[in-house]
Amino acid sequence: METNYLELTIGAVLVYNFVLSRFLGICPFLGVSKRLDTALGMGGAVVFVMTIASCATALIYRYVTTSVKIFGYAADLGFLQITLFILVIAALVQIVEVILQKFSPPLYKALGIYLPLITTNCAVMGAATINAGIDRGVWPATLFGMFSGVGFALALLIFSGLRERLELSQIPRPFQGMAIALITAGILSMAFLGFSGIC
Amino acid sequence: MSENCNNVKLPSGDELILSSSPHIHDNQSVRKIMLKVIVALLPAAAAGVFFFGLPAAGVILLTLASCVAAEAIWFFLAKRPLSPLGDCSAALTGLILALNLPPATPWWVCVLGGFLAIWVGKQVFGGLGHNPFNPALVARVALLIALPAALTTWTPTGIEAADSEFELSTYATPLGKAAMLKTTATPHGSAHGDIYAELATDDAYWNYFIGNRGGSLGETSCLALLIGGIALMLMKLIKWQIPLVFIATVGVFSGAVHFFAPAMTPPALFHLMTGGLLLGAFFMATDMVTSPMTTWGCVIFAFGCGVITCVIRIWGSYPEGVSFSILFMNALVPLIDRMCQLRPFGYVRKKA
Amino acid sequence: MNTILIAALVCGVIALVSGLVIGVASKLFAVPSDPRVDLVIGLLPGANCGGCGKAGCADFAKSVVAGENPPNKCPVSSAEQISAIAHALGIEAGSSFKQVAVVLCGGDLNQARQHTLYNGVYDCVSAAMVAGGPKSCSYGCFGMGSCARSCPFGAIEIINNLAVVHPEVCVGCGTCVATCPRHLIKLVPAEAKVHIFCSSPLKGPEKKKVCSVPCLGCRKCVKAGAEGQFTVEGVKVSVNYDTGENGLPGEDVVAAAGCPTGCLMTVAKHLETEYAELAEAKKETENGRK
Amino acid sequence: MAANKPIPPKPLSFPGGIHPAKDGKSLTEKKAVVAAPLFDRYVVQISQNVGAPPKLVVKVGDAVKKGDLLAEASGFVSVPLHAPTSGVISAVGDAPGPMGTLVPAVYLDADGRDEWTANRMAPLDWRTAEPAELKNRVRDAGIVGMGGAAFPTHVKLSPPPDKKIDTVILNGAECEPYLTADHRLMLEQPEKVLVGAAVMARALGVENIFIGVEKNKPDAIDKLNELAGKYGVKVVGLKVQYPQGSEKQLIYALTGRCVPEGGLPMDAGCVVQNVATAAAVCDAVESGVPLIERITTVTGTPLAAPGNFLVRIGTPVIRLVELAGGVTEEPRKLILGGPMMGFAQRSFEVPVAKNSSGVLLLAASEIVQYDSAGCMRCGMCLRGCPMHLSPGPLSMLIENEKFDLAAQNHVMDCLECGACAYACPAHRPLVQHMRRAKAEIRKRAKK
Repeated sequence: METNYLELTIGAVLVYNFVLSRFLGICPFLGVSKRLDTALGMGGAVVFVMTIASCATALIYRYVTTSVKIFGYAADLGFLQITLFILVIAALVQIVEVILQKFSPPLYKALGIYLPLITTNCAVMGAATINAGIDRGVWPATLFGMFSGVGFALALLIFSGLRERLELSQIPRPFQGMAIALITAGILSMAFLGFSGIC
Repeated sequence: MSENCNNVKLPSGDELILSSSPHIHDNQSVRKIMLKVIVALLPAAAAGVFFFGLPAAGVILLTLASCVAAEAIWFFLAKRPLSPLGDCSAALTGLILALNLPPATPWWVCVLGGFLAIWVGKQVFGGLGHNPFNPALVARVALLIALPAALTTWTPTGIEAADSEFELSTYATPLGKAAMLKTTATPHGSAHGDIYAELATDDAYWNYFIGNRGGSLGETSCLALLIGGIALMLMKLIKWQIPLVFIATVGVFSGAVHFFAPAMTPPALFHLMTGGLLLGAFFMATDMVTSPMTTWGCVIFAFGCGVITCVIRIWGSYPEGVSFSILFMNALVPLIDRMCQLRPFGYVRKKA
Repeated sequence: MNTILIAALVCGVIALVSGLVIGVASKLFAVPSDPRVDLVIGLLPGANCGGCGKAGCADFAKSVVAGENPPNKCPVSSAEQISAIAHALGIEAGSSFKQVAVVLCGGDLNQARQHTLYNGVYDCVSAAMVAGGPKSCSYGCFGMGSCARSCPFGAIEIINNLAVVHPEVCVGCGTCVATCPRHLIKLVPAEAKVHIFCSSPLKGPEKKKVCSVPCLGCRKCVKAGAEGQFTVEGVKVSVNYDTGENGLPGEDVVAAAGCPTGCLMTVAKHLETEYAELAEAKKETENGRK
Repeated sequence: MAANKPIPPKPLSFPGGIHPAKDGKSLTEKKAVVAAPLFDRYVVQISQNVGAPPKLVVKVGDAVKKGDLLAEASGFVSVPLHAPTSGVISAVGDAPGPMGTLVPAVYLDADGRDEWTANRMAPLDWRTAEPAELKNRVRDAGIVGMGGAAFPTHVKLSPPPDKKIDTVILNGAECEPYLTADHRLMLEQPEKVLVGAAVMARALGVENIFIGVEKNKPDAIDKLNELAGKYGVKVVGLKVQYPQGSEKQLIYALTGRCVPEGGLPMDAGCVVQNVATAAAVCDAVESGVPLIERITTVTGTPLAAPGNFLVRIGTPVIRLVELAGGVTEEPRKLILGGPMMGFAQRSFEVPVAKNSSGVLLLAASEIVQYDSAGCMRCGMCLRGCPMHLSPGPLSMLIENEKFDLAAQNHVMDCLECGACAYACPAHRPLVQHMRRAKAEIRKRAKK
């Protein structure tokens, strides 16, 4: 399959932005966007996990679930797809966590529960299943994973900037906290809708 | 006041006001600024009414009134005094929103837009100054997404309608006509080029300039918008960098695309004169609350607006990208402000 | 049958590889941590009030584990919580006594004269920097609520422009003491129920000009109370909170002293009067509106 | 930086700042200085300098003569205090201070004879006197910065040895609206100002002397220029722009040098003194007169006859209002100092201090009330700030008590000049926010 890489990247970052167009990965998007620096850290972690996870799951999809042959016995393991993906993603997240704890304890602390939650983050899983769904090659899938991660990081970055500003605003009490965050996210997603149709 | 023996009146000092310095102020206020911007928008509004007739005046008045009413109702519900209404910011939002609507917008869309702008765009964030997005744009984009039919039903100007060859059924704005070609995937570029050429004749440009073309209420007349916008720039009420860089970016970007691929898009001047570019560049991107505070921040902001506008116009599925681009860049303002923070006078870089 | 076997085999192999990688990584990037710190953090109240002098509970937990601070340095924890921490670490709990904050000013909007019109930031610290704020009394509470906003436990209420501490909510962390620009808030033993709600060192008549409930320095309370229950500095009389042999003054002293302005009273009574004043003020404004 | 090095081109201005439309100087700029008569009572605040308050050496009932010591310096950053006239100390106690709080003060009941003390300091010949001698004289005369800061002058004249000073700058900008005291001083007593400058230059061993005067005082510039050559002083006309008289901005305008962030003028090789301070130094050296009187502008539209007066330190403001013909309407604001940086007072009983360059009364119609409504982010404060800070966003941080972030955003560099709040269309009390943040951050730093 021939892939237009420009379309793939712009599509992944802007047009089909995971958070603001596909509405996947909302949990960490709302959870770790209170401060810009933690948002950056989380964005980096997600880019990393998504890239590696997309690569690994594409490999598994291509060489294990669709065409495994052991001792001459072939089997269609399509039903195992989700289980295997989760297994791989969970392991990856675990490794990221260990590394972060070692090299950036403050970030590790700031990300808190959201870091292990990347495991069950639908954005990562979504990237893997989208890739599998349209049978992308391993290389485009990795690229797609990476730029989807970049799109996620971009949304997180913009959103954390907005939230840092909102924190200084006199928001009416009923709208404080998550309410205003969701309203802002909604308006942001409207702005991203303008990119629809580019590719 | 008491009087002593020399008949000199001495102050009692009982009603002295205590406040921090400074004790004198520039003769400026939020209300005055808002009123001046409203006045600067009046030529554009007048042009809209002139070309589209009385229904346009109805849309303007109704939107304006519903914005003010929305703000008043909000204050009433929040049990707050109505005095902030006096700053005229709701009226300005209403006027800008009205100028962004088609001349024949149904009445209920106007009212809905007014409430969306004031409630969702502004008051939930804490009122004037706290809203990260331009309230009028929030309402306009929300309406465009939710009610595409109502927001894209264009009416011809009175002069166009009087033309004998006029066909109402296929009426579209100049940008709309250009955009139709994006979806028709004809490989013959020449056909596109012909239509673009038709849209970019001297006659057509004259019509765009004075405002004899379909489109949103306020964006028809380049002349009226330029009068208001330049007046604001001269009064230093808007940062001149924003409209200038915005318009220049759109000009250069679309010009470059047209130069290398004439079949992709009409020439630069067409892009500058059609759609809501001037209205957006002079009156919406420059909204104080939602634009960056520093000079360089404004330049980056306006550059981003220009690029995104062109990208949406040339490649996107929407014919017009000004509203989306400004809304998108509004979201980036906190980051831009952070990036362009000023260095204090005598700043010394700390040695690492 | 084959499918199941192969599925199990594939899962097993992938799990094994992942497990190995994680195992190696966690060995490679191991971070030494003291599990006791987490234990103590779990036992602390987690209010991060800073009353202990450390930046938050986690910091305090570290210092407790390191032996720099005894667990009872946390002013918020109850005696049981502290002994639980001490027990978990196997150390002495240290003895502590509960303190609460009290605002030693009784001049609310009705009682203390507002001399000038203040126009600016509604905050005591800011107001104090503008010509000493709006109150005529240079030693009185502004009532703009800086202390109430700084209190991590919401124990301070502003009633009719006067800050009042609810002793049953207060944990004695002392955040407000540092906040008050007039230094009117004191940490006192929780048993202390009677206070002199005035901190002005001025002479009686001068205070009388600006406030209807000042301590006039008549010393009736000093005579009524037992030896050492009150201290006198110049004109200013205050309750002696460093309890001597006679203990803190009780309600009997209030009754016996018959304070002419009523600035000597119990906390409960103080709250009660302030609420009454507030109700009255509200009624007045309503009447005014009519 | 040697003195003979060419000085870079002078900008005569600085980036930022504002141009107040109504400067109010016309009320008093043509009014010659009038010496105030002797009043019957003076209230002399004990602490009139930045640093350690001096130690009281008199007690109630003591009879003092004009120029007698009331309090002696209690440290290096401290200056003595002298009796403004002869009389009896009737009380020592609290008096309304310039910051609105009660401060300790000496109440002096004048005996009407106004006799000089027998221990009056002997005149010095500044051309031959040792620098150390001059510095001691400046301290003994109780001289502090008379432009508003009240920083002991002798401390500025004694820089640490590692700071090389090559320029003395006299601040005659008087950028504060309404005030004309310095203007009149330069016009009527240019010789004193120039001698004072020369004395300070000698004390510092510096030959480069500038006087910066805003161009809206052409008569003063001419007058100074006539005599300046004799003392080796260069008079420079500056652009009219507020706050031109701020030390850092003045140094930049005159020399093109920037004082590094958090630094002092001496880090740029300069010492800046007010012209009134220079005149006081001249008096102290040439005639041995301590700082007991100063020229103060008493102005404001509510006054019947505003003017410039030579007043004794400790004169209650109400006496000056009387001197200025009383009021024609009830003033709603009393300000000690100029309208931009002066302090609002709560009582007319507040006495004149060494740094009171003006007494300003404002009528109700001239006062714009502060409003804590939201910041419009219009950026007018950014354009006005001479220190290139972002007062609007800073005030939002401070409102939410995020002092750490405010400190990161350089709030400590704020001059409190008031340009931001002057320009703010939303009338936010920006300067008050900055003051609070600075106080909080200093408090935390102490911990």
